[in-house]
Amino acid sequence: MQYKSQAVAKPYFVAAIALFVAQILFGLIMGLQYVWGDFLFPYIPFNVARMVHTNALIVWLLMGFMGATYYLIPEEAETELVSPKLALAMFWIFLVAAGLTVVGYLTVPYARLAAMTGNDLLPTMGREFLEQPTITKLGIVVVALAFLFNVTLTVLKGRKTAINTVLLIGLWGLAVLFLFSFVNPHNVVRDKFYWWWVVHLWVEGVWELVLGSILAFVLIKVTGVDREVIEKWLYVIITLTLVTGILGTGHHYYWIGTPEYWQLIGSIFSALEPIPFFAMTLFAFNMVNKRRREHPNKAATLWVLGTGVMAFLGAGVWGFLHTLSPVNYYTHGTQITAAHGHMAFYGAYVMVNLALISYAMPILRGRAANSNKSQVAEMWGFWLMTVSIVFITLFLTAAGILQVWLQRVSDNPLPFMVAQEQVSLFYWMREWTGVIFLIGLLVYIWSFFIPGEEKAA
Amino acid sequence: MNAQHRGHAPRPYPPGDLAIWVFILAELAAFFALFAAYAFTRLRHLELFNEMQKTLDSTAGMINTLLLISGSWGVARAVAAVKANHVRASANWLLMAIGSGVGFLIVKYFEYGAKFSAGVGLDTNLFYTFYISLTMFHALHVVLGMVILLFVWNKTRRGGYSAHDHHGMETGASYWHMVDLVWIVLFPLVYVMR
Amino acid sequence: MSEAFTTSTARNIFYGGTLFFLLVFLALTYQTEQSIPSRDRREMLADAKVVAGKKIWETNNCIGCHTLLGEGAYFAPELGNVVKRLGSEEAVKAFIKSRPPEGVPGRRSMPQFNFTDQQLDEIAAFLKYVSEINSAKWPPNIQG
Amino acid sequence: MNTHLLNMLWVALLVATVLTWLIGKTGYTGPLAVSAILVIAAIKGWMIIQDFMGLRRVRLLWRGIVVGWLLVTLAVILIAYWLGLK
Repeated sequence: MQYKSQAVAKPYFVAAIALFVAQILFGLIMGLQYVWGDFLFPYIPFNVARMVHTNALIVWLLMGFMGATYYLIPEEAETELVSPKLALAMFWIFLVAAGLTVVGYLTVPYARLAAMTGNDLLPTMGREFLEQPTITKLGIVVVALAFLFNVTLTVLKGRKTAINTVLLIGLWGLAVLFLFSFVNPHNVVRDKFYWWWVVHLWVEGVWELVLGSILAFVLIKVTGVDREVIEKWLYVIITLTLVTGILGTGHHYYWIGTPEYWQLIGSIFSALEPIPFFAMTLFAFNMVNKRRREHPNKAATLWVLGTGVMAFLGAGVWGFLHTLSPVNYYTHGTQITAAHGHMAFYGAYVMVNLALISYAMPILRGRAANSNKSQVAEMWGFWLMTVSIVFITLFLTAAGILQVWLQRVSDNPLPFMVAQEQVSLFYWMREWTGVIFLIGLLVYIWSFFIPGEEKAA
Repeated sequence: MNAQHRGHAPRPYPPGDLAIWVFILAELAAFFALFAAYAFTRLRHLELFNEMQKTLDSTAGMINTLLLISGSWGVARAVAAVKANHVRASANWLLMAIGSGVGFLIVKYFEYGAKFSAGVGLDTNLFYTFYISLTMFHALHVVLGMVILLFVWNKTRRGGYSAHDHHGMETGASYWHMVDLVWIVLFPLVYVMR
Repeated sequence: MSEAFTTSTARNIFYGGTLFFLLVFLALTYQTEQSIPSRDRREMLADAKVVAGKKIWETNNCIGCHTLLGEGAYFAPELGNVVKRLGSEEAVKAFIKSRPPEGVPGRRSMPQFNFTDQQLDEIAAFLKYVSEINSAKWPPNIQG
Repeated sequence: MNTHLLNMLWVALLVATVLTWLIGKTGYTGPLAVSAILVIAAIKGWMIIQDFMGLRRVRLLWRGIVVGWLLVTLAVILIAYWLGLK
């Protein structure tokens, strides 16, 4: 660790992984409810489990991003963080707010939670992924502002590199777009239209800037390739990302009451969206091949390469699979979407977070890399989780194809629930694969506790 | 310059910065998709497309083609001039290219004006969705190309480029030629052939 | 390579390209706002029941199980066309009312929300409104 | 760069454009007219790529990508047109 203030990243990483575990546990509950309908009913209805599953994911990814930022900004800017105390204070506020929100989800009926938290004053709740009480959303804004204030000032007083500039643009974009979560028109078409400004422009826009810069940072560290080369790639990749991703928003505007020309624009630009992901894969492999040093942390390199491949598969290929409007007409709102969502989130955002954690955590604990034994365990975690997500995606895709066929294409379309029963075999297989994913996650966590410091800091 | 290159091994990279070429290829891919979508949608609505195409002003399209070709020629001459160290001439050629862009937009202004005042819009019918999306998207590229050329022209005027260093000018020039190239396909496709 | 490809050009293309496509997106947004009044049935929002129904929809997190115009969770049926599928607003209300509080053994079941009659009217009015939005002929058939 | 060549190409491109326009104006339609139009477009595009863009002196890979784009695009247009004849 070159700068003392980088240490604030550590609690963020720990909390992120803890929330990751919560996310997976609730995922397993939901998966079981798919095939065992009254499991935990009415104590934890499906919608509650889903809120916890998705919100925990978002919060832990954001926690990971923040931790990553606190870790890499001082090193890139070559100066200590402006205020490590503020960073720690915000950590606790964010964690407590997230915790209270989850407790709220689990203990109080959602309508009561809405009433208790003053949703009437500014109704923002009850929209997918933005279920958080309005006061939680306001809290997120406060935390985000304090965070951005802290890191932006740090960069301003220090060295400005492509990596920290792109990271800051991504983070500011993330915060600004989140403000659209407070936009909730009565008109359903407009509601959905601007809802995507948060959801799509996050994951297929500004988050990719964060992803790109974290990836670039780790690549510089583990490969020793010239910063100049890596920064050029970074700019090219994020240009392609935004050039395709901004108008790619159109693929959400096919069937929600928006004009039909979006079918043309959305299809064309989202058909190009795999290109930046493909470039990212090439980038990661190219840089690792050109490496100028053998970094002792093999696990971090594996995560970086994994991010390249899995982001391309999940976000690129599985996204493309159902993005053209004539295809999407049949697949919209089916398990195909769920399949894409699982692999894309894991491949892009989960893996990049784990890549940085894998690189930074040993250093935060005072060594360049973990012992071989620990790294082997971590790689086991990598493979178990990654292979599981591939199979989860395949099973959900199979379920989705069958669902589309039974419910939408065949001559005698079946009602939704009847079609669901027909595909339950795939849901069972998905659930068992989910258990293996959890095992992989536990192995991954266990790797942190394997002692041994073969390599000095 | 010409003599220098003759008989030499081909250059490894196209003129201008490689980064612009990545962008150019992405743009070409987008236009390819748009053209293919047009061609195959036309297939399913032959009568509509053939009939609606007659409502377009192909003379305006032709004049615009002439303007873009001339702009492209101007930029090519500008690059040739700077390579011969004729910096002033180079700046003037760039200005001429920018002027052709202005002319293009003026013609487009009248063309769209006539259409919009006739009540035509993006969702009038499938043909007009394509016509407006394609030409509007292309026209925006003309605007972007003009902005780039303005920067290049300004730098040329101040003596920023020379026979030794004209990397930036070639970067802008390549983008401008791409805009022209795309129109070379767009004009016959949308305005003429049926 | 280094001469052919400079970081500063790559950076400028990033800023220029992003700005360009952002402006195109904003222009299309403006166009969309201009043209959706003919598709979104906003006149139905004059009915206070529809607006109240949307709020009930939100504060009970219906989207956590159902989809609405294809967006939401995929655990329970699509509701954008539910009024048409069940035949009437009355049928929708009757279904919501009929849910057993303890669920159906072994099967997925909607919770019993104990809505008042007025709330049921409002929800039904909201779903009726959504069903009339011009969604470009989606879903492909009545099953959603 | 040979400015004389550039000027010649410019004139050729202008003439080719007017030719395309005339085909449209005179109302010629059908496979022959369309083939002519597309061949003219291919020649125009090729001139622009080779000499205006200056890819003539660049190694085959890059030239191939751009010329390839032109030919594939025109081929797709032609195929779609041809399918429409049936």
